[in-house]
Amino acid sequence: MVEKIRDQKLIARGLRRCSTGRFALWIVPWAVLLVFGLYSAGLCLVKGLNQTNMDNRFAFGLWIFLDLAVIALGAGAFFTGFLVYILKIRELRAVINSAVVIGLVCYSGAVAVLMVDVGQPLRAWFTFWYPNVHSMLTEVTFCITCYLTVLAIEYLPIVLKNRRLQDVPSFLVFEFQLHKLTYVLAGVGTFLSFFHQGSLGGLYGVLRGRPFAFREGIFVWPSTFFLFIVSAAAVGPSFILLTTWLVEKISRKRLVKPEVLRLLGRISGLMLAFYVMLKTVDTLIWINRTSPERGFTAFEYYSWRPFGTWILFAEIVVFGLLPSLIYLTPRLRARTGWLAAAAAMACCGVALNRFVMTVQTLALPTLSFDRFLSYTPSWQEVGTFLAVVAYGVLVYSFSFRYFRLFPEERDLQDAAPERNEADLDAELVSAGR
Amino acid sequence: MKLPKSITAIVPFVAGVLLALAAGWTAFPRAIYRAQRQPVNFSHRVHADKAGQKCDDCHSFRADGTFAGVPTLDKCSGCHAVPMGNTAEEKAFIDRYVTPGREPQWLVYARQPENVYFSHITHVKLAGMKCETCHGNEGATDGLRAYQEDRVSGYSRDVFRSMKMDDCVDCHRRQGMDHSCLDCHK
Amino acid sequence: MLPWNYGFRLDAGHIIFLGAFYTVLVVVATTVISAALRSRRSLRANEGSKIRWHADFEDLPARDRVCRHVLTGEFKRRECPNSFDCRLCETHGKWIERHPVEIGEDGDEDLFGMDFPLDRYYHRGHTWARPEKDGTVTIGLDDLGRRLLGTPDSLDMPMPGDRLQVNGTAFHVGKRGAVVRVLSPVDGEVVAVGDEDGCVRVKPDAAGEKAFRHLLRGTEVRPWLMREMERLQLALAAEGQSAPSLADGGVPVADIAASYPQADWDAVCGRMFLEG
Amino acid sequence: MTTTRRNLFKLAGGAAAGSLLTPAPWRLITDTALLSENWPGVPRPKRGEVSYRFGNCALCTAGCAVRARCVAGQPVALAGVEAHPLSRGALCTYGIAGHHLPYHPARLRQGPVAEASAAVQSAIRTLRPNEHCAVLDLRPGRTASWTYRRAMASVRNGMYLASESNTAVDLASAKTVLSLGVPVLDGWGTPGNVWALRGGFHLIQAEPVESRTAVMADLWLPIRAGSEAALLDAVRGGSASDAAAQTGLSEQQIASLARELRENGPSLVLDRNGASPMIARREAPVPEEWKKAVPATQLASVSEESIRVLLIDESMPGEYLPWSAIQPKLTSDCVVVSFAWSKEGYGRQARFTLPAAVYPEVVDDIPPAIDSPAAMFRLAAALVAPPEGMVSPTGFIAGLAGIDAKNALQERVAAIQKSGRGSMFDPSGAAKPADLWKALQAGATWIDDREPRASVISTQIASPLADDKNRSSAPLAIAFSEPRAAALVSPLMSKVTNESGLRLGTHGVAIHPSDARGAGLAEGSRARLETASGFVTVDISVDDTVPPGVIQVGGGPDLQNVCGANRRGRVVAL
Amino acid sequence: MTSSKKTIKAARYGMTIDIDRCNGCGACMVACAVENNIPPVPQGGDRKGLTWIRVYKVDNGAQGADRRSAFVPMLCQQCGNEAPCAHVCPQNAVEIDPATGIVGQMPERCLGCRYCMAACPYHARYYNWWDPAWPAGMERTLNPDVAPRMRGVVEKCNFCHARWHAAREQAAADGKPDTEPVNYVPACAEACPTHAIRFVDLNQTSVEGFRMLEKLGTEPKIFYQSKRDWVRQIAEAPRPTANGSKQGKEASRG
Repeated sequence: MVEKIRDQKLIARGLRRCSTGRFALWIVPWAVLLVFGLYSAGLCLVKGLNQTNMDNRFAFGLWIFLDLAVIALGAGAFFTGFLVYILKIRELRAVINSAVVIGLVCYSGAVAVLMVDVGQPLRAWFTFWYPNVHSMLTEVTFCITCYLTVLAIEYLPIVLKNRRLQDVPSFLVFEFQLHKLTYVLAGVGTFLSFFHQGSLGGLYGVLRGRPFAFREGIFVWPSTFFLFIVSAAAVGPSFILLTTWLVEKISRKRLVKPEVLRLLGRISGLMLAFYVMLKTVDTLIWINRTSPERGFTAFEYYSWRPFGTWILFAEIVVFGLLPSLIYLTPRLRARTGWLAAAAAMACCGVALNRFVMTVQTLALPTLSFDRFLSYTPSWQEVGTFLAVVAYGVLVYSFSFRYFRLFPEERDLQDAAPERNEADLDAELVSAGR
Repeated sequence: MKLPKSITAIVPFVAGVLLALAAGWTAFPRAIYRAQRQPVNFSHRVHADKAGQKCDDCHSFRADGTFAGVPTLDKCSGCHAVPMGNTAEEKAFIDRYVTPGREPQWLVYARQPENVYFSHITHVKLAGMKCETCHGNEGATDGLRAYQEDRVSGYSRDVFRSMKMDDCVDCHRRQGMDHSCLDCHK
Repeated sequence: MLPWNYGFRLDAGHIIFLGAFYTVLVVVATTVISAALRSRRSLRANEGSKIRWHADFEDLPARDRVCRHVLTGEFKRRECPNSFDCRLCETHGKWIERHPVEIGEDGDEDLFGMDFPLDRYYHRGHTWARPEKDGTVTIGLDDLGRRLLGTPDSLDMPMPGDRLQVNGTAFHVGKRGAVVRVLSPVDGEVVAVGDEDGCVRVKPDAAGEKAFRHLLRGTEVRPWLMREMERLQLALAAEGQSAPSLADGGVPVADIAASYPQADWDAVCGRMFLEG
Repeated sequence: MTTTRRNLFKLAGGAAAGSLLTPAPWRLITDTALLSENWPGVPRPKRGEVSYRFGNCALCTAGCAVRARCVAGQPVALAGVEAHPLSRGALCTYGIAGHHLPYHPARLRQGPVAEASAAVQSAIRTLRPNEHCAVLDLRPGRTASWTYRRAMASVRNGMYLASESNTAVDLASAKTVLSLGVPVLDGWGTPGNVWALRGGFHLIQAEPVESRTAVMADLWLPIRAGSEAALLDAVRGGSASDAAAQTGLSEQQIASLARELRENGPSLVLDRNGASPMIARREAPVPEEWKKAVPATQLASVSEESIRVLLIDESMPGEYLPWSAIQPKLTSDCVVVSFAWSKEGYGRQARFTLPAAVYPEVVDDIPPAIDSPAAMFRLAAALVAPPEGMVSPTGFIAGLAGIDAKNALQERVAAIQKSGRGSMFDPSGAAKPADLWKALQAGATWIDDREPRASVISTQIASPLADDKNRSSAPLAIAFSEPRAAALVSPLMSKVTNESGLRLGTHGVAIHPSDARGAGLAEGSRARLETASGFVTVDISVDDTVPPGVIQVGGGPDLQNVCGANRRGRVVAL
Repeated sequence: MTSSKKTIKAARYGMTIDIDRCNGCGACMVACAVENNIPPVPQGGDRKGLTWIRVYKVDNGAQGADRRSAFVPMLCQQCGNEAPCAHVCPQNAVEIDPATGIVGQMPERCLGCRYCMAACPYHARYYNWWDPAWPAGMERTLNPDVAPRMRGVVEKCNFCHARWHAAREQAAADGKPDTEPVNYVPACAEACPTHAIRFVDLNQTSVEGFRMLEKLGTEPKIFYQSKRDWVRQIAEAPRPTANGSKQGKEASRG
């Protein structure tokens, strides 16, 4: 009873949240998952990466795929921030907090996994100390760490807005002042994200020894650099849309006005359409020029089961063109269900793209007498993967419970169904006379 | 009397800073190293008079150009089969090592990490460097100081003092002899 | 990364890359530091309560931020741009020049069965301010406020000598797990506490009409209170309680809290006393 | 000043800020990174003076000359000796890492010496007239072999079992060589010599699997496993048609093969059990007083259940006779003592297995290889001292007979020097050193002059082996294509066996995917290989270059022991 | 890689490998492991193995009697034109030594991110999945001129650079100037019983032969030679056969 009261005191005034008990029920399974994941990650750190099923050919596995996918999905944070603070699209302030939390979760998760993934975490700082500025990975490391810091700072006001912390005057004031400067951070974040989303694409695009991944480029960056930026920007809003929709369903509350979701959908749809166009052009160039020049005919790649041309089709058409069409069709966009579906497809699409770039690239042989390899992650790898998911859910759940992720939530819950604002005002006016 | 609030507010902070500074500059360096005594308190000066003037009289090169480093016991027992002086130190040395023929386990101050390749001959013969340049004036010392080992990394303190990679690199830069890591790593 | 590190070179790549990196670091650091400095400054200038009110006002639902003239029906739609400080409001200034509203004489005015004397100014946070002969001002909870809090569990009055700010906290009242910050209607210094129960005597910084311009008076009180009843009703409805409808002239009981034991009183009071 | 939580925070904050101005955090960061390169468990190789020592590899009778790079006396790398007349600087895969054997985890380190000698002596004392005390010598032709023969001469009913060792093939004069599954270019004979002579002959490899030799041969005839005898009959004038039926070759192929062997002579036929033609080879001189010794007996000619004591010297790798062939000759109460490197080979069947010093610890001579027509005398490189508790087989057996064989090697060398025969290869350069014994210890090789006309003896080869009882039931035809490996191989052989699958390990067998599927086996799974003469646990590798119905077996002693006498076997999943 | 002001006569070390002479005995692999202190790995077969030079068994793709095989030793091809690995390493742990043209891998700088392994088209880079462990006592046979690598770093062939150091030291002892390139032989070339592997200084001798995946433009310094057409074709782009048969072979045999 007592701690329930305390718990309630942490919840913003007037937001209705489930009881502490039910919240605990929701938390426990995820916590268990997290602990299991931490255990398996610990195994990898203590005993070494022989715990994984990666090998000399599959030097990268599930984890790198996870990093790329998660960071692409987390792009919503920077893109929404960009839209809100730079392009001043005020409607999206309804989801900006949520976007920041998602971004923080995704990036911190990715960095944590990277720490497990490298063989010598104790030397992680070498990359900063002796950087090889020509390596895409250096760019990624620098940008991601910086951006993670930025996200943490952006997350701070959301935390300080918590009701109990507001009672501390210095917190209150600092939150107020910091919030006024958020647009700077948003700008920096956009800059950083632009580069590391890109260099994550470049990561594979520059592999001159891997004609499947290699792309010609503009200036120092291969085309994948730009493809990744656009795809991330396209799928970021989708992911926010999807999460918001999910949270609404799970918490059975109205959190944002449907217009906001539609707006997100429209933005995502436009970007996606743009991406699909670029991707198609890039693929054509690759098939007809890049790959043959390096002695590989592109369709050889797709002759290895199970990676047939269907994967290309799925990536571009099913998970790219289709969702963007759904988004851009007003009649479908009006229906939240369709929006969510399209968002889910878009997310799958980007995940599939990252999968192809990482796993398929490594699976394909380059030497004529070498063989096609398949790889299934070990339970330790999967465990670590799940740890990130659980960690994300937990952080988000706590943030949702104790902080104001959706500023409009209270207004929406007040607009009691039987009497909406309009006739209320009318009545008051009449009463005033 | 009562101090103004602005002062009293920062007192704990300042205290913390001072505490940290004190610990970091005095206690830490002592804590990080483990001192070990050399098996025998060897006097370079005495031997410089009696055994040989130049370093490579004892620290010699082999035919294949490799550096012999610390001389082995037979070099010592050449003279010290029986006590030459009457110091307890020498007597102990003879009893403990010469007579049973046990090699004393010298602790090499300048011992570099396993992955470092250092060729004495190229530095001494080709580059014409003095031993003192890197080793300091060890030859004039009258006894052996304690060998200090870093508790964490296990490397000798002398390495951190004047034989870090950066020290090598600086000189190589000046000589224009910095080609790649492979120059000095194996 | 640093010039003395092995492998550091001043070629284009290094300059561009590290330049960008350090720029980002500097920008982020400056942002945080300047935020810190600013907040330090505003703490010094103890704008704390102002900022808190600002934040609370921002957090109010749009419907609760309407201009007083919308309450009176003089405007159709207007959201208050000055967080209820009409002293800063030109529109209000112009308006009242044309239709001035004055406080009435001493005497009890009964509104919806509640006691709202018209000889004083009312603050939208349910406090009133009554100018005294000696130039001081008495401030206290209005009747709806009293009924909301009923007999408080805790009462934390200011000390004589404390300064009060408009929309800053006048005193705290605790009721059923809710601790309510009662907003002060005037700027000034507390001279006496509790000679009239639950009231504070304040020596105002400024005198005259301008000092009270932001407060409701006379004919404004009724529509405002009507609106407040609506809000109360909404707040209770939001708590899943059915409130006495105004249509049948139902009178709020002396201790409303007591009659809604299930309601989350914290939330209700929060709404009614204009807290975030 | 009160210690409020707030003040504690301030204190901590101050400490954190202050520590940044001290070396501590930075030094710790550096140190942890250094720790990661100085990681506990990463061994530190011992430094010291580098020296080179010469010797000869004792892993097989090729006895290739070896130059050992030693650091502070400890050999750290082996290489061939370019100038050596026979081995010509070549070392095989096994020999190149021979210096690891003393540290092999599977090495035998102690054994029941006292019990063994007691049991043997009592058995000898109670020998019945028709019973024998026999020594089985896996590497005949050594000085040690002479010691055994002398010892058996002075032991009642002593007997010395060994295969014929004083025959050789004259590869130099051959124009055409037909190899029936012999790894001619992969460890047979003296690798360096064979490679040097390779240009001189036309190599035809008749073998079911495309072995390393088949890859390099001028012609590879993929015959059916077990049809070597038929092919040989055909080329010797038998009917080509049923040979074709058995081998799976076309009659034209067989005909042209026969023609080539006839016309492009002199031709040479090699088989895992011998060669044809072979030439008799003079043995290196031995002291006169040794001549009072028992002759070598072939196991086949020993009557059943007549061996009461069997002393097996497998301390030097050699040809393993299948146990199924040995067992019938033993009495029910036979005392079998084996001197071995490990439990491999006969260690499993022997009652006592005594640990013997391994290469490169042993001081022993190496008999000449099959491809050396002239006799040779060279000593195995004794580069490191054997550990405690090693048993010298010669010492043990000479002790039984009460003869003194401690200086047998010196005596033999003296005899050689006295004979004045032969020439000398000394890696250190001296042509005819005054002290042959010293020179030999320093890695020199004494090479006998070739006889003007070596008598040619035609050995009958590809003899149909002891027919399996389970031929019908055993689905897989056995094919050897790996050279015979010693009981122990360097742990680093995992590079070629496990880490690349280039070779079959000492317990490796390869089968076709279809057979693997049939037996429910997958790459890398363990299985049991069963033949008429027993079973052994093997590591399966699935390989579609192995024809269906064939099992390609590696060269380990266990595999030799179990498969040596059999043509068919089966694998059963464990 | 830092610039050098002192004018040294640089060498460009390379190799010619005559595939027609290679009988796949594997002596080079063992010799390499002995020379460079490469530990035997406990499990993982050829996928987690450590061997700086690996002999692959390749075939002409035919089935049955007319299938023919050959053995191809693959080691670091020491790419001459900005090696893919050196280009991608985030912290300069891979360097090309201008004095020898050797692509050096610095285990003590390596972070273990394995990006270089993904970048290498020849799969010539190997990762230490385990702590290096030798059977008890066998660490006495380690070569003191090469530092054993720790777990979690990438390693690869560096043309037995320790031998180059030794040669330099000998040269210094003999009073030769340090600006002249020295001659030495890596372990694999020394061990090859058929002399299929030859070590050359491409600045001094011109060699002919084909190189692996030449179209990638990595300019390898390993030249392969063969008289057989189908063997020369293996250097070209892959011949994909999606059916399992081919894979089965290489799965089992290098």
